[in-house]
Amino acid sequence: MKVAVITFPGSNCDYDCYKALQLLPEFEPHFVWHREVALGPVDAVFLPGGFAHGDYLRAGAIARFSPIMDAVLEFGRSGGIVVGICNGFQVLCESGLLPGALLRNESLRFRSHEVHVRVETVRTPFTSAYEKGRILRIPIAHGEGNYFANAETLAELEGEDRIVFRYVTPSGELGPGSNPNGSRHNIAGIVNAQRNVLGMMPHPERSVEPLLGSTDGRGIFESLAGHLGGIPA
Amino acid sequence: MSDAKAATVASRAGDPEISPGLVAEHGLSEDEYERVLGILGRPPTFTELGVFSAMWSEHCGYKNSKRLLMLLPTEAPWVIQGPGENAGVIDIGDGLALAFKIESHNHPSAVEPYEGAATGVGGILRDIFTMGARPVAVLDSLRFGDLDSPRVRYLFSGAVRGIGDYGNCVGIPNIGGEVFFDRAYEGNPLVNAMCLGVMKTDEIIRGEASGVGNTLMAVGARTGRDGIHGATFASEELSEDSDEASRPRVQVGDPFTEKLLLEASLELIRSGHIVGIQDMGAAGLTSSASEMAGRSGSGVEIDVARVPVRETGMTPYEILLSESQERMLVVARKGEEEEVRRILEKWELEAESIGRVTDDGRFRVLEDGVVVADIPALPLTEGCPTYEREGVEDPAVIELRERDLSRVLGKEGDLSEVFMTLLASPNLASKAWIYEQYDTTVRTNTVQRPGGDAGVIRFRDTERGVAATTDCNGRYCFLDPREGAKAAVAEAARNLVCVGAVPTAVTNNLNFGSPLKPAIYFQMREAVQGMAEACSFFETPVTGGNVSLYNETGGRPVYPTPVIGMVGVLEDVSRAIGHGFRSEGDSIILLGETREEIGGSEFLYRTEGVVAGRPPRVDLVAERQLQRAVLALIRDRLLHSAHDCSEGGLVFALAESAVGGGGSDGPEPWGLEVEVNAPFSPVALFFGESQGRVVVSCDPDRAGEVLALAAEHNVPGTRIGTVGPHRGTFSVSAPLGFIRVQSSEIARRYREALPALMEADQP
Amino acid sequence: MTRFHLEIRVKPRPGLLDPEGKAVHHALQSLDFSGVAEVRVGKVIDIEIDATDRSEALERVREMCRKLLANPVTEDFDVRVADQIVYTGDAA
Amino acid sequence: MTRFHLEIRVKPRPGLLDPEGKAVHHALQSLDFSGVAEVRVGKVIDIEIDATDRSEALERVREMCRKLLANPVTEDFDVRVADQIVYTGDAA
Ligand SMILES: Nc1ncnc2c1ncn2[C@@H]1O[C@H](COP(=O)(O)OP(=O)(O)O)[C@@H](O)[C@H]1O
Ligand SMILES: [Mg+2]
Repeated sequence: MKVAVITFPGSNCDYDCYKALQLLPEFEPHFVWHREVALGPVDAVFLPGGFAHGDYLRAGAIARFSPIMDAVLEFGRSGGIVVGICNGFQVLCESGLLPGALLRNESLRFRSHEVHVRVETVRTPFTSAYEKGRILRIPIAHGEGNYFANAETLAELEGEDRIVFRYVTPSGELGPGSNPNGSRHNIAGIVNAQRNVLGMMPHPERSVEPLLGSTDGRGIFESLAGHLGGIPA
Repeated sequence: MSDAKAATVASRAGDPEISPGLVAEHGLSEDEYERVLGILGRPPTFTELGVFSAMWSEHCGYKNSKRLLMLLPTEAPWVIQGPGENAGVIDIGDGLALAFKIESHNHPSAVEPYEGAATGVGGILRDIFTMGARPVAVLDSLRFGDLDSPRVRYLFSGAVRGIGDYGNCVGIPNIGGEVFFDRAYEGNPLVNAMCLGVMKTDEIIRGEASGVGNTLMAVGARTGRDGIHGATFASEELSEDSDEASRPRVQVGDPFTEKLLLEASLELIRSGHIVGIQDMGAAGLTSSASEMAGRSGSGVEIDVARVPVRETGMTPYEILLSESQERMLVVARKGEEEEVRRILEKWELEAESIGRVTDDGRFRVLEDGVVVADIPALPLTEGCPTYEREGVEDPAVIELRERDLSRVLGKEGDLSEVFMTLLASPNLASKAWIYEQYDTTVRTNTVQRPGGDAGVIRFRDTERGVAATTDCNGRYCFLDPREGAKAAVAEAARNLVCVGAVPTAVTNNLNFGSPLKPAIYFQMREAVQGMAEACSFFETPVTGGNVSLYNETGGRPVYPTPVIGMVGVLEDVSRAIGHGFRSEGDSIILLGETREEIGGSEFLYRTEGVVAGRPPRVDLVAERQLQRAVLALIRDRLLHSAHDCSEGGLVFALAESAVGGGGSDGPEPWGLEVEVNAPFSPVALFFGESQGRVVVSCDPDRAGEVLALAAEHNVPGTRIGTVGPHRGTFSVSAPLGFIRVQSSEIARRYREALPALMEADQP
Repeated sequence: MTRFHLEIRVKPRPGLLDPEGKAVHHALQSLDFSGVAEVRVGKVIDIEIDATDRSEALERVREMCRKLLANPVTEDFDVRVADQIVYTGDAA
Repeated sequence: MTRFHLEIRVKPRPGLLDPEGKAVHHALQSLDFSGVAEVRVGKVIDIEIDATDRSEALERVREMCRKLLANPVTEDFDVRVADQIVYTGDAA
């Protein structure tokens, strides 16, 4: 299946996503430069991490207006699989494909270390390969990952089982020390109402090889491969 | 344009008259000015004076260091590019070449820590990718005053944020570095940044302006009045009012533009449309253009009126000397300028043709067609006078070194309290507060993150990896520059072997005070000789580096700090190991010999408030044997962990292995039961910083093999204890003293010390 | 065509926590600045723009705010020429 | 004691590169907002402070700017009560 990895000026995890996708034979990833206006025939779109347009003004604020974004919004709204990781998540929120916003970390400092996140729902094309409640060890690396949404939106996300990952302690609790950036409800990742668009701050593409310390992120790619495999092309 | 005509250059309307005062302001001595007159055969124009002043500054001209640098070993079969280019390059096998270099941004960081440190990272990244290599890792080596000063906290946190924000945005992982806090750096912090880049051996390109008729193009950011005379500035002592004085000099970095410049430059280089490329770094357009001409033996002619500027009314003097960041000088093949422009446009960058390569060996500058500077390139770039200064050791230092410390060695019995106090020292505590502000895993090649002995990067599609570290203990160098420099090289090599890498080559950053002071020049000479001796011995040639002098405030120099940046190769990166213990019951073995040494130790500084005594002696032969032994042990997969003993001594090596990781994501700490036997003071035994020691752990059933292999290499090895349970007791005992603490308590202190100091003024 | 200098202020929506303001507030206290009741940190954006008249300039800049400069979920903005408030509204 | 609401504007010193302003300018152009000649991005800090009188409040806040809120090397600031400029200066 064809996967488009969008490269914005300032993206710096595009290659990492590309390589992580290549680890599964099902995927044929290719790069799409942000100035393109069409996606062509693809089964999924990845918005990688980095600092699109330098993250000036607000992370993702300028990138969301890149020419390719109209096609991405279109693709996502019509049910296409879209994954935004870190900066990609920020772009998705700015573009309105996902609700809420990502504010500066409460500490005001860039945070780069491994975190523990709990798989809150397996009812998504991105987590079906995990068992619910599984605790993943995955790195974060961001300065603006503090998820914010108003009360109604949060209630909606909770009510519709759309919170995919939550920051937890190594033993799986929500207690003190579990939340690296001040996110509401410890949110690390969410899906849209149709459940085809995922945004997450941690970097699963950095946790797919034993040599690099953790393979906990693989499940996301495997889930996706399974899901897309099930869809007749 | 003929040389006859070049002989006369009319002075430009509005430029100040050349006067002895003006010459002096430009940092040129009378003899140096005489030399300028000789080279030109006439008085310089104001513009030319600025050009000479920058090119002959300490920073560009290496006036006071060149003769010492010639002592360093620079050759080995694997060296592809030695000193003299933007960065050194070595062959690391499998057709891969590694470009690496370290650079200082001390003075800018003392004035504006955030921008100063950020632009320091920007500069070193450009040095790497202008060689044709893709940057794959950065390290940072920092020195600051004691953190009880709010100003120091401001400088330190600003510098760390600057380094992080820049490298994170460009997307280069930080894999290590060091930080050291001591009064000596109070007014003049040191901020050195190192970068590693990878390319195929045939992709190397050099900073040469060759091919008469080829076009010089200014690429990247526009030119403003930033950092004018930064090069000279970097060569002056910081005056008390430097903040004021150097205001217009502050350069602001734009990592986003840097990222575009990085991608565009690599694409340009691969495209074959250019023959040379160089960063407009220190002394900006002046040094890049004249050096590119100098290297190729050709000449260049540029018209400043064609340089894209950010501000109006800029003079040739300003345009030539501006140090605006994220700019490159590119030499495009004649007729291929459009292709070059197209590649840059894709990356949303500007490119302007500003001149051409000539055959007359001159560095000629026009303003709208009118000549404003016309200088023979080689004398300008190579003709800077170099000096050998008088060097005499400061008697006060001799007195300190010879001081009798037997009293402090007297402490005996329960040393747990001392240990707990030392754990709170920012020099010994976890550095996670720093490196958790750095992206360490972007590019998904990081095998060992900061926190261990050395960072490790793998190379995709091969089994290879490379390890890198920076090291230098300024106190050792202060007390004995020669031994201190040797120790720095030895520790760097030791850090590399502890992860399983073969030490391969060195870059270095000489941070010293004013070379005009005999005591300082003595330090420089001794340190360079010590470095040369150790580098030759370990067969780790020096392929480049940087010199930063005049690191003084109010006449007080920093410690002599010759920072060693060393890289090492792992043929099978999957064999790399870390410094943390791996399982309960493992044997703990100490390799190397402990001597009764306490001089220059962190223990002395924290408990007695003094920096005195003889620094630990370096036995190069023993070092090499130890390092070969450790490499053999790791190659044979006999070890679960290895960690070198450095600041804090044996007990801290043990504590760090027990805690395993300094960060928010650190594992559960291990307990341990260790017994060491030596017929001398437990203080020296626990906290002495004897060199040439490594703490390893292994499966108990393999301990015999480990000891045997060590013996084969003539390395003293002792099985000193066993790894205990998670959160167990940390117990180290010696005939005359002991330490007994809960490992969880150690982990807490170790991890919280630096944040506690820094967050005094944070929520 | 006249050149207008407009100043935009983009501020975190009231009630919404403002980590930066909180940090500044705390830092001020630790520097012994007493009597500070509240601190909020936002952005000020100065724009020089050529337009036929003032209301056109304003309309264009307000449009910029709605589209790009302010985040409708978290921020309010106002625009003024020189120092006199000409328009206030939230980005919604 | 009265409570004063002061507004501080901290702006990049003229002549210094302002990457954020540059990026926003570029973005506005690619969004076809024409006629934009320059963009500079700074900070606006709202402070509520209790003081005996307005001049004391101002003096305290100016002090905060010099000590903490503005970077003397790269930024200028001004402080005003409500909307009328009361003090202008750089952080020196
Ligand atoms: N400024 C820094 N940036 C990144 N990593 C750092 C920095 N300072 C220290 N570290 C990391 O913290 C760990 C401890 O540093 P140090 O005590 O100097 O190690 P060593 O003594 O083995 O050289 C090392 O892994 C080092 O890379
Ligand atoms: Mg060290």
